[in-house]
This record gives sequence, C-alpha cells and structure tokens, in this order.
Amino acid sequence: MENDIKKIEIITDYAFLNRLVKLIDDTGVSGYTILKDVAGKGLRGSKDGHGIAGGFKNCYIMVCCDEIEARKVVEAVRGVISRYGGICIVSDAHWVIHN
Amino acid sequence: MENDIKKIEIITDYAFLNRLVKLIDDTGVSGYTILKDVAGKGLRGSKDGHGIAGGFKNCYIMVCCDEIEARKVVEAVRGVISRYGGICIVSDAHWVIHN
Amino acid sequence: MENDIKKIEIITDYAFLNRLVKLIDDTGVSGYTILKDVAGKGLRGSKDGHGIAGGFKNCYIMVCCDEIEARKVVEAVRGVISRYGGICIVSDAHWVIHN
Amino acid sequence: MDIEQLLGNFLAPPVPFFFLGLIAVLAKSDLEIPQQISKFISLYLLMAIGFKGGVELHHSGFSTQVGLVLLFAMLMAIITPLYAYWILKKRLDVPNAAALAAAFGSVSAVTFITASNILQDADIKYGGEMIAAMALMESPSIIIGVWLYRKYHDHGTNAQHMDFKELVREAFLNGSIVVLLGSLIVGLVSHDKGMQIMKPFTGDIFKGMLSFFLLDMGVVAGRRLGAIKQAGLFLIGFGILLPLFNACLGIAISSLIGLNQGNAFMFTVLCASASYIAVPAAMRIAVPEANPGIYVPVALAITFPFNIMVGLPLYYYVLERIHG
Amino acid sequence: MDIEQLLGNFLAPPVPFFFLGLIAVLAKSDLEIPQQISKFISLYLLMAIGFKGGVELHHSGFSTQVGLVLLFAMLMAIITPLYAYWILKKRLDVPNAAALAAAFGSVSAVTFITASNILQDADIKYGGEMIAAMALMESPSIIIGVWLYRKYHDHGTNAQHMDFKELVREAFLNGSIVVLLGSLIVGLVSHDKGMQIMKPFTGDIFKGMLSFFLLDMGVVAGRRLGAIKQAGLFLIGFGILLPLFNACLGIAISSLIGLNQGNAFMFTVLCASASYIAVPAAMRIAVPEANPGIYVPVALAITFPFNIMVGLPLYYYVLERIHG
Amino acid sequence: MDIEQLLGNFLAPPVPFFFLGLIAVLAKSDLEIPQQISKFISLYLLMAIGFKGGVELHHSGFSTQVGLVLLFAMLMAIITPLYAYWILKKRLDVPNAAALAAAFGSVSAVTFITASNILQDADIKYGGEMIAAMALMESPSIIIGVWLYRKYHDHGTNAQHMDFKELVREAFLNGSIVVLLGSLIVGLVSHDKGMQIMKPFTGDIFKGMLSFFLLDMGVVAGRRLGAIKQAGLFLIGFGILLPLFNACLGIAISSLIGLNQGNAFMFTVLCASASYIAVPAAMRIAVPEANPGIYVPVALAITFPFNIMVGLPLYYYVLERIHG
Ligand SMILES: Nc1ncnc2c1ncn2[C@@H]1O[C@H](COP(=O)(O)O)[C@@H](O)[C@H]1O
Ligand SMILES: Nc1ncnc2c1ncn2[C@@H]1O[C@H](COP(=O)(O)O)[C@@H](O)[C@H]1O
Ligand SMILES: Nc1ncnc2c1ncn2[C@@H]1O[C@H](COP(=O)(O)O)[C@@H](O)[C@H]1O
Ligand code: NA
Ligand code: NA
Ligand code: NA
Repeated sequence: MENDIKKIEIITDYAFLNRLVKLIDDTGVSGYTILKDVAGKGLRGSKDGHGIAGGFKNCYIMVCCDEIEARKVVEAVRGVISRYGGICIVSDAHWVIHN
Repeated sequence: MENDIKKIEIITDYAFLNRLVKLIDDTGVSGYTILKDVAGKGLRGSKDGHGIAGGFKNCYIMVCCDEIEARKVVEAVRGVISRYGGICIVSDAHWVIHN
Repeated sequence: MENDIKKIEIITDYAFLNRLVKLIDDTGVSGYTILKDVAGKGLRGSKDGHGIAGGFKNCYIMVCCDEIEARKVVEAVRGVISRYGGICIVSDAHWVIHN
Repeated sequence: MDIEQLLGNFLAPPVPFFFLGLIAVLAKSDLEIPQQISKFISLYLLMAIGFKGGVELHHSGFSTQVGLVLLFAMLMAIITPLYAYWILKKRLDVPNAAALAAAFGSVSAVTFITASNILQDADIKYGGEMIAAMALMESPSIIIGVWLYRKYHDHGTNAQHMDFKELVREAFLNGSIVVLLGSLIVGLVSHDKGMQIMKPFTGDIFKGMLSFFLLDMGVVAGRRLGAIKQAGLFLIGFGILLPLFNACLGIAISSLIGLNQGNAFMFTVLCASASYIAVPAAMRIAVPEANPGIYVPVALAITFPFNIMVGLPLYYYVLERIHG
Repeated sequence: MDIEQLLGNFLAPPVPFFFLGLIAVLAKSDLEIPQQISKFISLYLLMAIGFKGGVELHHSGFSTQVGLVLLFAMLMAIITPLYAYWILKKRLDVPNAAALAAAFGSVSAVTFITASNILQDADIKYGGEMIAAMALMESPSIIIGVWLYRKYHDHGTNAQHMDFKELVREAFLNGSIVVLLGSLIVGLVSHDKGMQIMKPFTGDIFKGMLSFFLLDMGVVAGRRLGAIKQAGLFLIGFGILLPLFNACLGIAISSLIGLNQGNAFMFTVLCASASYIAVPAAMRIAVPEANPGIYVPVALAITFPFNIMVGLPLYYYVLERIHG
Repeated sequence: MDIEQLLGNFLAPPVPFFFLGLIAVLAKSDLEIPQQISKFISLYLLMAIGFKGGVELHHSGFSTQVGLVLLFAMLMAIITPLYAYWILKKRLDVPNAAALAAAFGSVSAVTFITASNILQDADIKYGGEMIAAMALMESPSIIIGVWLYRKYHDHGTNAQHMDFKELVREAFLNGSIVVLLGSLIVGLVSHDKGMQIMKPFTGDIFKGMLSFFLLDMGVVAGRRLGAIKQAGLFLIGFGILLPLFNACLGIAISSLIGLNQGNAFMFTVLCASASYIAVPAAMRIAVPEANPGIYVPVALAITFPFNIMVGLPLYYYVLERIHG
C-alpha cells in the first residue's frame, strides 16, 4: 500500500526533549507528537516520574513518516540516544487520515 | 491468528476530544484509551501543550478492535480529522489478554 | 532482522500499577515505560481520568523485549489483567537504538 | 441558630460551589478541574483538618470520654457494613453488596469538613478526638467488606486471591490516613506554637480551598448522576435511608456517652456518611467483581449531596432540640 | 494619583512578573509553569473576581445604570467584530478575518483583573455590574464571527458544518463563564457573610496568585512572539490601534451613560481588550480554516502586553483628566 | 534561644512534615504528591524567598560587606567542587566524582529556606544579599564539574560533546535561578509597596506551603533511601562529613568578613548544603556517564536530611556561642 508509514517511538530522559525536538525538526518531517509526563525503568535506573530531584522523568516522542524520512530521523537522534540513554523503536503502520 | 486486531491511533486538537469520543462510542467498539496531555507539531503549527491561550494541546485516542470495527471507527472519525486536522494511523497487533 | 522485538502494551486500572510493575520487574526485562494519567472506556465502564472518586483512571505500561521475554511478561501479568480487567496487546517493532 | 439561619448557611460558601459544579455538568459545560489540583486540595484539606484536630486534642487531653468516642466509632465502622450487607444482599449479588456495605461503614472526610463548617458558623466547638475517630473509622469496613465477600462468594480462582496482610496494610496506610493522622500528631506535638505558624495556611484560606474542592466534587458527582438512574430506586432509597438510620444510631450513642452538642453532631455525621474515595480504591482491588459504576455513585452522587443538603441541617436541628 | 505614581504601579507586583516571564523566554530559560497550575489559577482568578463582583452588585443593587452598562456592553461585543472584520478583510482571507474579529469583540479577564488592580491602588471603586458586563461580553462575538465566516466563506463540505445550536451552547457555557457567573451569583446571595468567609482566599492572596499567573502569561506570550514577526506589520498595527479605537468608544459611551471614574475605566478596558482563551477555543472548532498561529498571538502577544504596558495607564490618565 | 528551644523548633511545622513523608514511604503507604504541585510549590518558594530578599536588600543597600559576601560565596562555589572531586576520586570514577563534586559546590534552596525559618523563630534577621549569594552559588560548580570531567575523562566520542556555551547558558538561566533573581529584582524595585501587596501570598502562607513541600521532599527522599545502601559507607560518610567541613569553612569566613549572627548562619548553611535539583539536571546532560542513582541520593537522602536534623541546629548552636 502506498500509504504505508513508519512509526518511530523515542523514550529518553526529559532533559533531552528540547534537543531531540530540534534535531527532528531539522530533518524536515511534517510532524511529531510528544508526551511530557512519562515514567519508567531502564538501564539507567528507575524514573518514578517525580519532578523535584533533578527531574526523574522521561519524555516520549512519536514520529510518523515514510521510510526515507524515518532513516533521517533515526540518524538524527542516534547520537543523543546512544550517548545519553533511552530507546528508539520503529514499527509499521498505515496512514488513514492526514492532511 | 484469530486474535489479530487493529490498533487505531488518533491524535488531534484537544478541542475535538469529546466529539470524537461520541463518534467512536456510536460505532459500538468495546473500549478505547485516552491521553489528555499531548503536545506535538503538525501542519497546523506547534502545540506546546500549554493550557492557557486557547489550549495549545492535543489529545490521543487509541482503539483496539477487529478489522471490521476498525473500518467503522475510521469512517466515523474521518470527517472531523480531515476537516479539523490531526492524524489517524492503523497498525497490526494481537490481543493477549482481554475480558 | 535480528533486532526484531515485541512491544507489549498493557492498560488497566491505576490501582494495579504497582502490582504489575513488581510482576514485570520479576521477569527480568531490561526496562519498561509507564504513563500514569490515562483515561478510557472498557467493559468495566468509563474512566474519565478523574482523581477523586476512588481514582477513575488507568495506567499504561509498555515493555519492549524479545519474544521469549515477552511470553514471560504476558504470563506474569495475565492473572491480574484477566481477573481485574484491562487489556494487553502485543505488536512487532524493531530496535533502532538502545544501550 | 434557628432553622432559618441554618438554611441561610447553605447559601454562603463553600456549599453553593458544590451546586455550581453540579449545574455546570447538567448544563453540559466543559468545566473541569485538573486532576492534580483535586489531589492537592484534598491532601491540603486532610492536612488542615488533621492538624487542627491535633491541636484541639492537645488542649482537651485524653479523657475517658475520648476513649469512649474512639471505641464507639470503631464499633460503628464494624457493625454498619454488616447490617448494610444484610439489606443490600436482598437485591444485589455478593460482590456488589459487600463493596457498597464497606463504603457505608467508612466515612467521607469532605462531609465531615463541611459539617465542621456549620459548627464554626454557630460558634460551637468540637474536640480533636473526632478527627481521630474519623481516621479510625476509615478502614475497618474495608476488612469487613472483604471478609463478607470471601465468606459468601464462591470463586474458583482462589490462587488469584489478594494477600490479606497486604490488603490490611494498604487499607490502613493509604495516603489520606497517613496525612490525616500524621498532621494530627504534628498538631498534637506543636500545638499553640504550631497553630500560630500554620494558621494562615491551614485556617484562613481553608474555606476558600474547600469551596474550590466542592466545585470539583460537584462536577464529579454530576458526571456520576447518569449511573444513578441505572442503579434504580432500591439503591437511591438505600443511599438516603441508611444515612438517616445511622444518624439516629449516632445521636443515640452520643446521648449514651454524654457528648456535648458539637461532638454529638460530628459523631453523627461520621456515622451517616459514606466513603467514595478510600473504600472504592480498596474495593477495586479486593472485590474486582463489584461494579465501581454502582458503589461510587451511590456514595458520591446520592449520599453525599443528600447529607450536604438535607442531612447536615437535619442532624444539627435535631441535636439542637436535644441540647438547646 | 498622578502619572508618575501610575507608572510606579507597574514596578510593583503583579505586573513586573509578566515581564519576568517574557524575559525568561527571550533568554531561552527553561522556565515553565505546569499546565494544570495555569488552569487552577485561572479558575481561581475567575472565582475570586466573580465572587467580589457579586458582593458589590448586592450593595449597589440593580439600577437603570446597571441596565445601561449591560446593554452597551452587549452592543460593543456585537458591533466590534463587525467593523474589525471589515478592516481585517482588506488583508486576510475570510476565516482568519472572522476569527480575529471575534477575538477582539470578546474580552480578556486577565487584563480586566490587572486593571482592577490599578483602581484598588488608587482607592477607586467600581461596581459589580462590570463583572456581569465582562461575562456578557465574552461570547456574543463568537456567534458573530461564525456568522461572518459562514456568510462569506464558500465551502463545499456543508455537511461537516457544526451544529449551530451546539455552538451557541458551548459559547455561552464554557467553564470560564460558568465559574465567573456562578461565583457572581454566590457572591450576590451570600454577600457580607460570604465575603467574610472567602476574603482570605479570594482577597488576601489574590495579588500573589495574579503575580504567579502573569509570570505564566509572560512565558506563554513570549513563546508566541515568534509568530508575530510572521504576522507582519498590518496585524501588529491592528493589535494596537483597534484597542485604542475601542477605548475611545468605551470612554465616549461611559460619558454618555454617566459612569463614574472607576466604572468608566473598567468599561473602557473591557472594550479595549481581546480574548486569547475562550474565543480561540471556540474558533478552533467553528472556523477550522483559520490559523490559531495568527489569531492567538495577535491577542496574546500584541494586544495583551500593549494594554498592560501602555493602554491601562493611558486610559486611566485620560479618564482622570475627564473626571478629576 | 537555648538548645532545648532549638530542638523544640523541630517539632513545630514545617520540619516534622518532612519526616511524615519519609515515614509514609518506609511504611509503604501510597502517599504521593502530584508532580505539577511539587513544581508549583517550588516555584512559589523561590518567588517568595527571592522577593523577600529583594525587599531586604533595598533596606540594607549595597555595602562593602554585601560585596564581600557575594565574593566569598562565589569562591566557595568554585573551590568546593575542586576538593570534593579530589576526595571522591579516591573511590569513584571520573564522571561520578565530577558530578557529585558539582552537587556539593552548589546549594539547596529548601535547606536555606528551612534555615531561614529557624532565624525567624528566634527573631534574628538576615540580609537580602544572602538570597543573592544563593543565586550566585547555584551554577558555578556545574561549570567546574564539567571542566573536571572533560579534563580527566578520556572519551572517544568528542563530536558528541555538548556545546560549552550552551551549557553555561543553561546553567545560569535555569528556571529556578530566573524566578529567584527575577523576584529579587521585583522586590528590590517595589520594596515596601510591593511587600504590602505580596505579603499574604509570599509571607503568611509561606510556612504552610513549605510544610507541604517538605512532605513531598520526605516522600522523594524516602524513595531514594534504597539507593543509599548501594552507595556504601564511603558515600554516606562523604554526605555527612563534607557539609560539616564546609560549615566550618563557612563559619570561619563569616568571622573573617564580620557577618552578624543571622548572615553568618545563612552563609554557613549555603556552604554546607548540596544541590539535588539544578545540578543533577545539568549533570544528566553534561556528564551522561555519571549515575544519577548515586549523585542524587547522596545530596537528597543523606546530606539534606542530615542538615535538616543535625546540621542546622548544630551550626546555629555554634554560631550562637560565638556571637551570643
Ligand atoms: N525495554 C524497554 N521497554 C520499554 N521502555 C524502556 C525499555 N528500556 C528503557 N525504556 C525507557 O527508556 C527510559 C530510559 O532508558 P535507559 O536509558 O535504558 O535507562 C526508561 O526510563 C524507560 O522509560
Ligand atoms: N507526522 C506526524 N507524526 C506524529 N504526530 C503527528 C504527525 N503529524 C501531526 N501529528 C500530531 O497531530 C497533531 C495535529 O496535527 P496537524 O493537524 O497536522 O497540525 C500535531 O500537533 C501532532 O501532535
Ligand atoms: N478495545 C480497547 N481499545 C483500547 N483500550 C481499551 C479497550 N478496552 C479497554 N481498554 C482500556 O482498558 C481500560 C480497562 O478496560 P476494562 O477492564 O475492559 O474496563 C479501559 O478503561 C480502557 O482504557
Ligand atoms: Na459511615
Ligand atoms: Na473587546
Ligand atoms: Na555547598
């Protein structure tokens, strides 16, 4: 189907949200979605979602785009994620409505 | 597998949440999940998630259902999304537990 | 691809979050992501996300792992979900970045 | 304070804000109080009322009467769910009867706080032990409810059973009780010095915060009104008559142990109110077959407004007759 | 109060906190006020100002002048979007012109509240009817805006049209109006007794809460400043000149119906302010082709700061000349 | 105020609420303060303390002593991370040593605010320059920490390096500093008039808000207690002894530049406290190899409670000996 897309999901420390958004913006994708109050656990310990102590919380970014853009986005964020932690996964989806 | 399902994800302006929920309810699907504090960027500019200025924020709705229901849901929300903006994507998943 | 993973998504009443997290922790998976403010509707009625009245809200847990771990996680949470309600779905995804 | 004055009280804040919230929902307004704000204000109210209770308790000391109050409070919390279950079982299945019975054995802090408001307007004092009684009455009915459920409900999946010890711990250590009792102890220890420090926060702005909270309660109750229709006449009747019956018991016990007007009123309110926060949260886990769409609305959208509108003035009026 | 004193007012809280927020954004600080807190404080401000208005209205009673104020307020809310549309149509397409016109026909509660602050410092009173006027002016322009849009905009997808009745209901029953009017009624009914109860909450800490809110407004406005550059000189000019023109109208009407200095000032401020909350929320739904990236920043990042910095002192100064 | 009175202070709010939070976590209660509420109250506290500092600074004026305080505050913020690093390097790797050293070079606003509480109870004043000193001490150690890390840590991925200019900007313009310094300037400019306006908000309810915040701090610290066990004796010792050593330095410097009792106490507290908010946030980005599971708990779950329980009374007692 021609409306096949890739759905990229990134989860990392909240501290990197602005940086990542800038990097993603620079790839020229048409849009993305952000969640700001995300808790979790990973290799870098537990994030209980609490705001005080230096912000033990994560952010979540989702980008829907075609495969070529998806590669660009992944390359753009690879540096930050592989250095600072978090995950980035990609899955298949289909546009149904968008304009 | 007989427990194959479709996972529909809708992201649009928060202002349309109630409308969409009503439309989805009317299709008769058994359930859906909603996130109310969603930020992002799309063709209609940036939503920084802030509540004041007329609510620059999005909502997220996820519906898991079979393929036939999925078509109904997509048709039900198509009008709102294509007129007012936002995205609707569909991907494949499997029920594991639900009752 | 060798970096194929399973993405497990669990949505259930907020009251069970701690229980589920403990069960998932015990399976030994490397991480998970949690959303705490989740609304929705299911067989057990509507959760409008409100905190007062005994917490009419849900939680969302996402676990990315390989297929063997995925089975463990699903078995671990099956008891709680099938007894207390909520959904658990699995879909395919690919690791792109994680370390 | 005659009955006219009393009714007049319901036109002054905080109570009318409850109706404002109700009306907003009925008129389909999009009014919505953010969830974290609800949580904040409810913790604030518990802190304020607990702290004040501790200071009062410091002044009154622990008399035999204080002991009697706590004893009878505990008793009511244990007996109420038993006879409530017995009534409810006539129409509901075991899980729902047990869950709803538990809700009525417990108390509603907001009803209590609204009641304290009436006394304050009438310049009548009540003792800090009533706060302790409230804390004491919050959880026992959870245990009774679960006991009833397990005794009468045949369920195959025994293995899935919640650990009972875990349940007791959770029931007695939920956040509300910790803040209420903790603040009571802080008040007890710091008393007058503490009161001087905290008064602008826990005292002066208290009624404003309560107004805001009742606005929220109105919205939440309004959204549950729909569920009431489904609940049917039996449950509506139950949600009104049980509080009335319990209020009679409360008044009788108050006379028996010789409580003064203020304490008698607060004790009666404790008996007559039902929990829509702590107990439902526990029942969701312990009695999953029960339908929260039933037990929450009965306590929140019937008993709570009934008490606020009719119950409190009525109990007050009756007690004023007795004591006046 | 001479002009120096007046300018001095802008160095005292709450206003400087607006600039602190602006500067924080311009300096790229990560300062951010949580969203639910914004919502809480804005509901608080509406409750406080509505309640106070109700109490004042109780004292002043409903005179012919009160009727005249409400009548002219309504009139301004209907006429303003009409001529604003006529001007905007010269440069913008129909949907954007209609949406922006609607914003200027409505009012800004925060501007109003900041203005009330100036009067309080100068010990000048204004009547509770001004609050009622604010509530009355909030929504009519939404209807006018939608009417303009539908009249002049040729759109194929007629079927997708919002139900007009639904729209009217939403416009007049949004959360802000419900809280404002509801609190006004509570104030009206409970008056002095109510005021005594609520004052520490709705009065004493009011300016502090407003300071906090303006800090937030500064941050939000600062983030929209970028959009202003795109908007171009025409819209910047519009965002400054229309309020000035409306202020003149407001002053003229005030003289015509013989308002005293305080009421005249508040009425002028209502005419001169533009909505960046209620109207945008409605336009998003009713006029989806309009770009919120245009109509929100003009009202929020041009007109609002202009009024706060230049408008309010200016209107005050002129009215003082007239009345003093 | 003798030592008994002093200890008595710890039984009055706000401090006991910290322990309530701690105990709640240890007892596995589900008590949880919503995240946005924490953020709100911490911004409130910064606004209140900054504003008060500005007003005080207006009264005291800028003397040579004010200059000396700021100079030595800056010096301590630069030197502390250097010798802290030198000690920590004996047991930890470079990134962790650098990050933890940075935390101890910076300050804890909540410790400072709790200390100001003690002075207020004892009716001792301190100057607004101490607030300025706090703002000044918050960030330099971030730069030192990063410098140490880059100097001693050999890392292949040089390209990934954070832009240094960016880092400095972020360190000095984080939201906390902007609100603290901004409010200080507003206080400085609006002084008595401003104080009169803001007092009910920033003054009267301050201790109540602080109580609520400390309840939250207790919960957060309690959750980090587990990590302490892993940290081992060396880090526990460090988290107690370094503050004591720094307090000695602080007391010595205070004597050297002739600070009065109040200022000396506050300066000592600044030296002895460690950052668990601003510095960790910066280290997460600048020194990603460091483990926040180590540097946050040491500052938050060891040094903070130690200062609150033992440090503050001790420093106060010593300074009273010297000055009394
Ligand atoms: N396997 C996983 N599945 C889902 N989320 C994960 C997983 N691993 C890490 N995360 C998320 O990514 C965040 C940062 O991961 P880490 O850098 O590994 O600590 C965690 O706090 C989780 O929210
Ligand atoms: N390509 C995309 N990927 C992910 N989310 C998107 C995408 N496009 C739009 N969105 C989301 O949908 C919202 C509305 O989109 P739009 O109407 O295009 O402005 C945006 O604010 C995003 O949160
Ligand atoms: N078909 C579904 N699609 C998406 N979410 C669902 C679905 N069914 C249930 N849920 C979510 O799971 C929660 C609990 O479901 P239940 O136990 O069926 O009431 C609901 O409140 C929804 O948030
Ligand atoms: Na009861
Ligand atoms: Na206007
Ligand atoms: Na330090």
